[in-house]
Amino acid sequence: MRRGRLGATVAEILVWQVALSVLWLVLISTVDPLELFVGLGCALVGAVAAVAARRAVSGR
Amino acid sequence: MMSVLPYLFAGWIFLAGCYGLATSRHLVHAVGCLAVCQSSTYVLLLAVGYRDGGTAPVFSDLKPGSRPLVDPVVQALALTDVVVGATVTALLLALVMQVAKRHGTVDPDELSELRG
Amino acid sequence: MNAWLVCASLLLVAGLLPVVWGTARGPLGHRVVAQNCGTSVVCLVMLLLAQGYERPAYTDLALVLAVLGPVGTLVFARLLSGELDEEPRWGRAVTALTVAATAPVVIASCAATGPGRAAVKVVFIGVLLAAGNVIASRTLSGAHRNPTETRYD
Amino acid sequence: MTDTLLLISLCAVAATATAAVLVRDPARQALVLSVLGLALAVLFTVLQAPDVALSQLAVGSALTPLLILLSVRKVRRRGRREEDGR
Amino acid sequence: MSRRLRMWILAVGALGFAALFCAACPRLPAFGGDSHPYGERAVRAALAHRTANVVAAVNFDQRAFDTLGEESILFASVLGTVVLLRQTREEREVPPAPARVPLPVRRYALLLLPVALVVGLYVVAHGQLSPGGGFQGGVVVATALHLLYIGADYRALERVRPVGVYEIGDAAGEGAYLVLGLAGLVAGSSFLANTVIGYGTFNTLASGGIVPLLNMTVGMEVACAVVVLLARFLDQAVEIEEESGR
Repeated sequence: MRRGRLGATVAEILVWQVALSVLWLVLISTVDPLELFVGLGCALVGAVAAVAARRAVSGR
Repeated sequence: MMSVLPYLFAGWIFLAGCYGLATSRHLVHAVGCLAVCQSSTYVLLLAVGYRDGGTAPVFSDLKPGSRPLVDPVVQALALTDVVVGATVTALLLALVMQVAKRHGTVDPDELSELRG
Repeated sequence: MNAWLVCASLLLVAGLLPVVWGTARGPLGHRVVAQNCGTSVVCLVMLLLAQGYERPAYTDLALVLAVLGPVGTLVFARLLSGELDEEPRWGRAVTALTVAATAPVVIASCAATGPGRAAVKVVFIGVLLAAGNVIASRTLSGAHRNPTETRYD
Repeated sequence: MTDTLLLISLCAVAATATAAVLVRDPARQALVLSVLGLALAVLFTVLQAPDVALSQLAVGSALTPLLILLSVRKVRRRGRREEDGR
Repeated sequence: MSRRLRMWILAVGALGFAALFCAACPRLPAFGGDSHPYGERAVRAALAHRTANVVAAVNFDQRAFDTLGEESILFASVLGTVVLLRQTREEREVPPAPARVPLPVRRYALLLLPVALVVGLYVVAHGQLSPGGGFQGGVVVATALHLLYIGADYRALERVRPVGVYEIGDAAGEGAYLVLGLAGLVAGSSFLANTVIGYGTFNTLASGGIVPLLNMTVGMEVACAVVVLLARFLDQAVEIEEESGR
């Protein structure tokens, strides 16, 4: 079961990261490789925070 | 008249803040009045730096030199002022909590009598 | 005569001054609803000023306000839940009015910015603002239905 | 046009500041202070200072009210216990 | 010092201030005037270092030392709050009661938390391009974290936010700012000089040399400082109770 939960968590983080990267694309004005790289990093931070928050609230 | 008006507004806000500070009966209310006093300095600083028809000195969406600019140095000062104002407010509120814990009251008038 | 700035000043006079009046007087329930409405009015004014001054960079202001404004109102609803006495009759109407006012402003500034990511950004700000406004006002009315409950911590 | 906009935002800031001072209850004053933050943000945008307006929005809309309300809650809780104790 | 006497002193002081202030105002440069000597020089210096946001250039490039002072004020204020609001002997820690928050608010808070976090990081990252910077972004990030307290209850927030890490982050931000300053010294020019790193191309994320790096350290420090500040206030207001004995 442990591996299943880990897979679910990673999948959720990836979903959040994709969504937040799209949000980053909407926010920035000029698109260049460095912006995308920084955007993916920030989206990853946001995704991890989102999953941790949901986990903390649901009490698991 | 228009050339002096914003400065007079800043003076009015400062006086209002001082009045509240002097006549406050609750220390947290006094900290709020101090924040009002502080906001008068933002208004005065930015009014000094304004230029008619000027725009913000931020070139992310503007070609440098295409439009007259407002003074950025004053904005940097006001920015620092806002941040320090927030931290000072937090420290003062922590002090108010200590006063309430030590003396059991937050009314400045009662506090002065406790010294006896 | 910049039409955007005229709309911005009209919205300021019609929106912000009543909000200041509503926040300074009356029962606590009215004041928090007025503050919630104030957030939306100022966010819309920011969008209009961004168009009026032809500075797309100013939309970041409206973005941060659309994110943090409703959070401020939720803070009030959460920490003053014990004292929120009765919600004003016109509470729902004011929220509906502000959400209704969001639509034309967002559509107008989208039309002005033309197709592209900037327009999507403005739409995102409008959606965020409207959602925050509705959630905050529902929390305020929700807080009245069970004020006798134990204090939230 | 910008003069009338400037006048309106200056009057809004002055009115809100005066209201913030005249409201005696700290919890209600936190509400008026958050509206004062909004009015100041509009004034700073009219004075073409987006950075200052952004920091005033970030600090004034959620942080300061939260700090004030938490300290009011702590001070009031202590006060109420004093009455019960006496 | 009766209250009436204090009112009189206030009235005299206010009238004196008003009179002097009204006398001084006409001497100030007319509102909206065109003489801004420092402004033009600041814009020229910022463009020389290819920093698009001149306010960030003034804050982190031309007056970086003053910003170091302001960072220390922030650090000292958080330190003071932590010392003042610590739990004293006669206080006991009560676990916060789980709060009942309506479902839409909880879902809204959980949805808004990552969005607010990314918006805050966007404001920090583009500090030297568009309006924004380390301070504003840091406060937005810190407020985003506290959506958990608003969306759920203090227990959920405490589970996600270990205060020790943020205290270290606060100190690390201040330390990183100093190290970047020393890098200028080591590279042969002066402390906090913007000559160490190339200025990159104008209006891109890597432009402005040291400005974006200083922005990031300030963003980290302000975010961690505000989280620690709010943690102390929340502990006092929600958790720490007086001993009922007194």
